[in-house]
Amino acid sequence: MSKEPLLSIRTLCVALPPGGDREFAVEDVSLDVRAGQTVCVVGESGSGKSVMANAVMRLLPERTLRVTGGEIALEGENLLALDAESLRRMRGARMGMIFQEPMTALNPVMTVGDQIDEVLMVHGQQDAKVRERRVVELMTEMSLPTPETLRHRYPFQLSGGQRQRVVIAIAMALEPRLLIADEPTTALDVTTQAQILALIKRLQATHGIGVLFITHDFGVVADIADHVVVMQHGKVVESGEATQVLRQPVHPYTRRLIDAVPRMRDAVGSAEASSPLLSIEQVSKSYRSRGLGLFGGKSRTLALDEVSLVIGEGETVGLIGESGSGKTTLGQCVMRLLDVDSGRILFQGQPVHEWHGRQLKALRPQIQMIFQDPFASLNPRHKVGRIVTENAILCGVEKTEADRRMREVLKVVGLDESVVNRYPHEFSGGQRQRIGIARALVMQPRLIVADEAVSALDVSVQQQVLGLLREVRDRLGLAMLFITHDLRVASQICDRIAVMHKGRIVETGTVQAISRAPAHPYTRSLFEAMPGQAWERDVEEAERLLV
Amino acid sequence: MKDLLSRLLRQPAGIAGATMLAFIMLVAVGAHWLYPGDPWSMVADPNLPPFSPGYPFGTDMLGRDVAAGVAHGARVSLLIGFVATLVAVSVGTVLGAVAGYHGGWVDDSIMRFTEIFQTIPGFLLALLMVAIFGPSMYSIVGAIGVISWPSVARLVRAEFLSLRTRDFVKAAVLGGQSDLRIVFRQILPNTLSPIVVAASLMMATAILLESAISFLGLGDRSMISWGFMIGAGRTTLLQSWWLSAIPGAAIFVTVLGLNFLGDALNHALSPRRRGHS
Amino acid sequence: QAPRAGGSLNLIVNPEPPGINLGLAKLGPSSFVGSKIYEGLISLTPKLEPIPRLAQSWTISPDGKVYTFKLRPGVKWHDGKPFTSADVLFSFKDYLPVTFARTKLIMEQVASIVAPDDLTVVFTLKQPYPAFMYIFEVVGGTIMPKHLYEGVTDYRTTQVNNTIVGTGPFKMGEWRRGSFIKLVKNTDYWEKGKPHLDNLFFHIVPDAVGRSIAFESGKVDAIRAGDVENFEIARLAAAPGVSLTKAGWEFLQPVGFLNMNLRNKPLGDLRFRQAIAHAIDRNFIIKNIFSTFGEPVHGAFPPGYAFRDASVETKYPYDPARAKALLDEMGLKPGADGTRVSLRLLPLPYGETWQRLAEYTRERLNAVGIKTTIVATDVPGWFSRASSGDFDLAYNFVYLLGDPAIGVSQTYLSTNQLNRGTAANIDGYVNKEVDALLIKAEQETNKAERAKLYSQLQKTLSRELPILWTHQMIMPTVYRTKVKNLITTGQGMNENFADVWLDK
Amino acid sequence: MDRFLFFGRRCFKAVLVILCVIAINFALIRAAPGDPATILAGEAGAVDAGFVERIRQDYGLDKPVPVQLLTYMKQLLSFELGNSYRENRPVKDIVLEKLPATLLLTLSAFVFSVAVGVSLGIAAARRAGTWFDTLITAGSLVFFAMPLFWIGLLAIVFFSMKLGWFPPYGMSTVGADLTGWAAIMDVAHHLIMPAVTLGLFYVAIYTRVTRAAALEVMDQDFVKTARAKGVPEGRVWRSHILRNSVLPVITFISLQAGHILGGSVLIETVFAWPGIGRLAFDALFQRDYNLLLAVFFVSSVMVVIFNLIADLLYSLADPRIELQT
Ligand SMILES: Nc1ncnc2c1ncn2[C@@H]1O[C@H](COP(=O)(O)OP(=O)(O)OP(=O)(O)O)[C@@H](O)[C@H]1O
Ligand SMILES: Nc1ncnc2c1ncn2[C@@H]1O[C@H](COP(=O)(O)OP(=O)(O)OP(=O)(O)O)[C@@H](O)[C@H]1O
Ligand SMILES: [Mg+2]
Ligand SMILES: [Mg+2]
Ligand code: NI
Repeated sequence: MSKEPLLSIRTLCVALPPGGDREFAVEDVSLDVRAGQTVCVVGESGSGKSVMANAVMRLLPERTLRVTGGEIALEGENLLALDAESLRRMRGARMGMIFQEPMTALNPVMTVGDQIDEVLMVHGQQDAKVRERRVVELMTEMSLPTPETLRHRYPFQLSGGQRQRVVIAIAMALEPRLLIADEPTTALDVTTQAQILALIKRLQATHGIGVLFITHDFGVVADIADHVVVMQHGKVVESGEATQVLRQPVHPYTRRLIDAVPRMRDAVGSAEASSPLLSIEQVSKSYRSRGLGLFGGKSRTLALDEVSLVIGEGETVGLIGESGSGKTTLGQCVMRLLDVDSGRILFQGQPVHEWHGRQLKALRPQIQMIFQDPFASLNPRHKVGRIVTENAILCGVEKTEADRRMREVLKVVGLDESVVNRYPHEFSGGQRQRIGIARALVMQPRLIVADEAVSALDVSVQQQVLGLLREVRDRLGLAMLFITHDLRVASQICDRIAVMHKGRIVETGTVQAISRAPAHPYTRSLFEAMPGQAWERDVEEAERLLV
Repeated sequence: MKDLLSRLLRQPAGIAGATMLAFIMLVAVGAHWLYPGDPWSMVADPNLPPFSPGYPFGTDMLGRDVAAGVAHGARVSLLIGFVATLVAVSVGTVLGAVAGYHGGWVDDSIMRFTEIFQTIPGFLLALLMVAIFGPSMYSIVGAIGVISWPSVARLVRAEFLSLRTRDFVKAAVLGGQSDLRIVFRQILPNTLSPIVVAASLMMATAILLESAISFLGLGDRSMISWGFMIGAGRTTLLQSWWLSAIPGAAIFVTVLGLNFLGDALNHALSPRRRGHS
Repeated sequence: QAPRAGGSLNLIVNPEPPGINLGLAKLGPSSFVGSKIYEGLISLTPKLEPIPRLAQSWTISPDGKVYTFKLRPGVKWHDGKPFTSADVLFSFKDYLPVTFARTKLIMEQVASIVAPDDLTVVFTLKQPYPAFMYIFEVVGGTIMPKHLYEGVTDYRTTQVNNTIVGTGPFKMGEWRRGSFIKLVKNTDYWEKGKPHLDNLFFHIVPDAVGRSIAFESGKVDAIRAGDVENFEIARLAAAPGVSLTKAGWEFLQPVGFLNMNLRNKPLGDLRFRQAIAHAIDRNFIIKNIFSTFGEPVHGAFPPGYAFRDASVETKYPYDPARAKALLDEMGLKPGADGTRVSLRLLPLPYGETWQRLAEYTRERLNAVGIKTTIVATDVPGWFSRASSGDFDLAYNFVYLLGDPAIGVSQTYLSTNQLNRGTAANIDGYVNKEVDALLIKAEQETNKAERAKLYSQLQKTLSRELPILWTHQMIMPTVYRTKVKNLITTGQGMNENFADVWLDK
Repeated sequence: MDRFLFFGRRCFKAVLVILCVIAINFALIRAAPGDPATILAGEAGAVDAGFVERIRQDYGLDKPVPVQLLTYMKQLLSFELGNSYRENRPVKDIVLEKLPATLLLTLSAFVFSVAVGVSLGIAAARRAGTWFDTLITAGSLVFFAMPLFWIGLLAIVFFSMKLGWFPPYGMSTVGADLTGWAAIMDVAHHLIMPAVTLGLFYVAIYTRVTRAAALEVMDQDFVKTARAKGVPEGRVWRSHILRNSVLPVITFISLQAGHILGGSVLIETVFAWPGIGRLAFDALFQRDYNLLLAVFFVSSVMVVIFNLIADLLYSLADPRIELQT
């Protein structure tokens, strides 16, 4: 490795517009990225990671976010002093960037080939033939299937992983020295994430580029980082070799972050049998989507294919599977938000899948839900008090009784009573999720369905909410159907997990049992793709040695 | 609410719009006090130019005070704009809400119905209706309402389509709430801001439509409105320009005010307020 | 000054006529354009004496029953076919009675029409009818080409009507709908050396402001009364090189009035009608609403009309106090808000001027405690309400058409009430004496006797006030002075324009 | 293939919509007081008894309205629109005579307003928040806030009377007998004022829609990606922001089609433009049922075609859109 850093950031300060929660988005940040090195920047949401990355690309909205001090140098050239044209030449050619959302990072009305082509063209390659060859070459290099046809497609016709590869192809087209990746895999599922990470690693190895990688996933950090920079409130609180930071974090904030990372070894699974509360028997469900044709030929998606699953009293069952495998659909059938096409759903032995009207209304309080997006699940126009008690009152609970329950439940979820007169937007994400949980609990349900209930939350908040759910569940003896795509999260709370793949449940069992010996190939690939396993093993090893 | 007001008034457009409308409203409310009596009465020599003593806006062909007409006309024009908007918004909201919430064949048939009304050139339909029921305040208000509701219905439907998939609606379903309650208590309040914005702009359009109907000679002759004044005064454009220019200016100020206010509201209510203001 | 040949005359026709086949369409715009293409047997001087057109001469038998016309020889239709007495016969026997109600009504008086030879036509009446001559002017008595209609059964709806063939000095040129109608010189016109003009253009401009701008900017050379609002006339006429004339309406002679529905209480009460008459200031109307283009009238026969006798008229000067007194006398006491009685007023939907007249009337009537609401309608609504008697008060005007037998009778005959058009007796006025006078006078050949009868009629009518006559409409024509001979006869702008020429 | 099917379905539905439109209009028109017979009678001044009845019979107006509607629909199926009562000619001829003028007027107005509106909107968005932006947004509103006919009248007074730049009315110079190129230029000269007046009103709308859309698009990641690629600023605006901002404009266009036809009634009146807007207005006041229905029919078809074109444009501009009905 050379001594001279590729990218050098020195005491960078970016001011926030007046009236923000703090003065600087990024304050006194210094870091170096050397050729062939991967520097990971971690930190909670809002800590200034993206702002820093955009500052390097000089892509900050100048009217709201101004660089007020410091230096950014790429191969010794001061980026902050460049005029617009030199900057333009630099972008794409000597530094490339990948953004988080592969869908929105591509122009929806331009074919992906054209978008790769454009970067070649604006940097001086006038020969269309040459460009075309290069586009195909790049796409092949990114392991995109059939580049010849794929390049004529539009972004929406590609899968998330493919789109992200196109974005990387654009960034890599001119073989820049520096690649900045701002959470490039957060929107992807684990298997795809693993592929993309492998791709970046390979490019880095073959081209010897420097990578500035932003993420909040310590598993990812453990897998790819040479160097780690931890940010909090716009400042760098810790920085060092990856192994150093991950194994012996110095700063309390870093320690907190690392502790919050869920680990498989904490799995709480138990296979104790209890009497069944909910039995799903051979349930199928398909969606009709209107197709084309003169009289609207319809096409069907089979979302659930003869699914069977039993949840016992007080048991928590995790439903795991990649996006689109039918998890949400199953949850909604259980909650009777959807009617099943065939099969039976028995709740306490009652065939609730047949119920309608009054009967259904009586069932409602017994099965409640915790939603993925804590904000979207709370009516922004209603005060918390109303949100929490409204349903209970409508189900016939006395107003005073509902209020009493609410106070009790708020205490359980750790919220102050003063919250009842506030609106949802006045709360943080974690608090909102607590409100959502309180709303479910006020109904005194027997079963709670949690659909990706913690996926939208920050790791540290995620940890809190998971703890809360565990506690509440144990205290009230609730059963739970816990839907997630994150194996680690599932391992924290589920007694058993069921793995879904293409509308079928391919495997069920305790987390330990499945992780030790996955029976189905899909389950195996799911476990393999989980990032940070080596690190987790190391940590476990170290801890065992300590003991 | 207070928050909204302050956000509204933090924008120049909001201040301008509010000021213009407040002024016009003040004139409308104070018309009886400013110009007591009947604005139709012939009080002075005909065709006095503006700034004549006692008649700042001059008089018309029959010696009626233009200022009194403008003041009283403010009441009628604002009323027509308001009521027509109310009609359009209520019809449009109900139909849009039902279509958007219910979906399926109900949505389909309501949307076809809406399409029919959007396919007929609106202004012609309005003229036809005014001709049928005779030019009167009611027929004009009704006609403007009839041609305006489809856009509200589409707007509300689109909002409902997106809101009904939101989790808080599911939460309400799980709480056993009835459809009616969900529509009116959960979803509708959340569509209020786009409706309010649309309504402010629609009111402006309604005032303009009324003036266009009057221009073509189908105005209500028993109510003095700005539209009527322009319609009646436009033939004198080359002779006594003020007869149509002054009510024209009044419409201009009001419509501009409503548009500014609508813009400002839009801005104040939109969630992505950061960045450009 | 010798007439100069050549040039185009630009005029405005408003509104655009539905058709210019004058045999079929008789409305103002159609007559204006059609009268250049078609001709009648006669035309009329400003004093309403007949002038030869297609008829070269005529005789009326002493008993007033036989009218013999000698036709002009050598006249050709625009398609080259000769014009003969057969065409006259066809027009009056077959065609016009189907297409034009007035001709049909008058033809009921005719016992026979015969054509002894190609150039002679003889009309024999059942009883004398001194006004008979007036039906032969171009609009009422359009002569239609028989040869085009061979084999046609329904004259009103046949497509042949769209073929415009007349005998007049101008031929159909081009009609670009919505833009203009162009007529071109008939080089084969029977009067050698005429017409002087090469082309006539009738511009179509739907908006009143647009029309006055059209004249002001020099695009057109003349505007007819009603094309622009009266108050614009003075300004337009004041421009250099522009003249104004009030002549040319002697035959039509329009009179404005307020119809009062006598069937509705309290309009049936004479005192109430008198009160209304006293409540309205005719001079104000003329001066401020019609911009001085009008003359006050107090009876059914306006100044200048045949058989007028102003001495017998009862006059109703503007006197609100008197109006109130009359209402008090009727026992119509004002209520708390000053209202004695409420009425609906139907304004004439012909432009702003008439609307303003209604607004003015409403104010004046309100002032004496007659609460008046304006019921606005469009033209068809007005026709429908007026002719079916669905109104209390309605503004209206009629053309007096030269002779009371044609222009006056229809409005007062008790036998001619509803659903017979708006010039009929829509007020529901029933007076046997008036009926008798009207019928008798129509057939009286002795001029002095006739005058006496009409004098009696005027006396009764002005006393009983079945209609409130407001003013005689004076119809100004504004034109560029370079246009010569524009208005020379009693037909005014409905003359055939063979004599019109353009000075440099 | 998809497009073909899409067309088939759309046309089928459009036909249904148009039939409903006609039925509604038919009922409405007949609800209006007075019918062609009263008008003919009214205008004739004096008539004899039975005259009105005879005309009604001639036109079949004495039958019950549903029967009349049925007859009309039957006629329509054989593309027969009937005769104008007033002009006594096939309404098809009358409408076809005037349709080109309206198409010319509305399309020019439309092209003008979209071109100017989109450019102004993009220009404003590019300098969002500056005085320039404020000026454009407020400036475009000025015309939006004035009654259309009023702008027209002022334009005539100012540009024709005072400055003499444009002819005050009409579609061509009467009596000029121009041919070829000169005739086209003559029409263009007459077209400018009415088209611009009609267009100005919509400029404000398109400016706002474009500006709002551009502001939204501006913030999206793909614009950042483009900049990160080193795409020059001008190209970023042209091929990334502009292309995505016109999408909502297209949606709006189809919503505006009916409006712009309505606006042409006013413009055609003010500028004596011989189009179907004015024709409809006249037909309405003459209760010329067949003519009025034909105008409604034609304008509805125009709106439908317009929407169809807009949808096609949309699907071309936005590959994500599957053609749907
Ligand atoms: N365009 C902007 N205008 C104003 N403030 C901004 C803007 N973009 C970011 N900020 C603020 O700057 C701070 C840092 O934001 P940044 O996007 O860098 O966080 P982050 O670490 O990337 O978080 P995340 O993990 O959620 O992406 C935040 O307080 C944010 O609200
Ligand atoms: N309303 C719907 N209409 C049509 N198809 C649907 C609908 N909802 C879901 N699907 C389809 O059904 C299948 C299962 O979807 P589901 O939402 O249950 O997946 P999921 O496992 O919850 O995925 P994710 O992890 O992305 O939430 C998918 O193929 C999806 O595209
Ligand atoms: Mg970020
Ligand atoms: Mg899901
Ligand atoms: Ni090195």
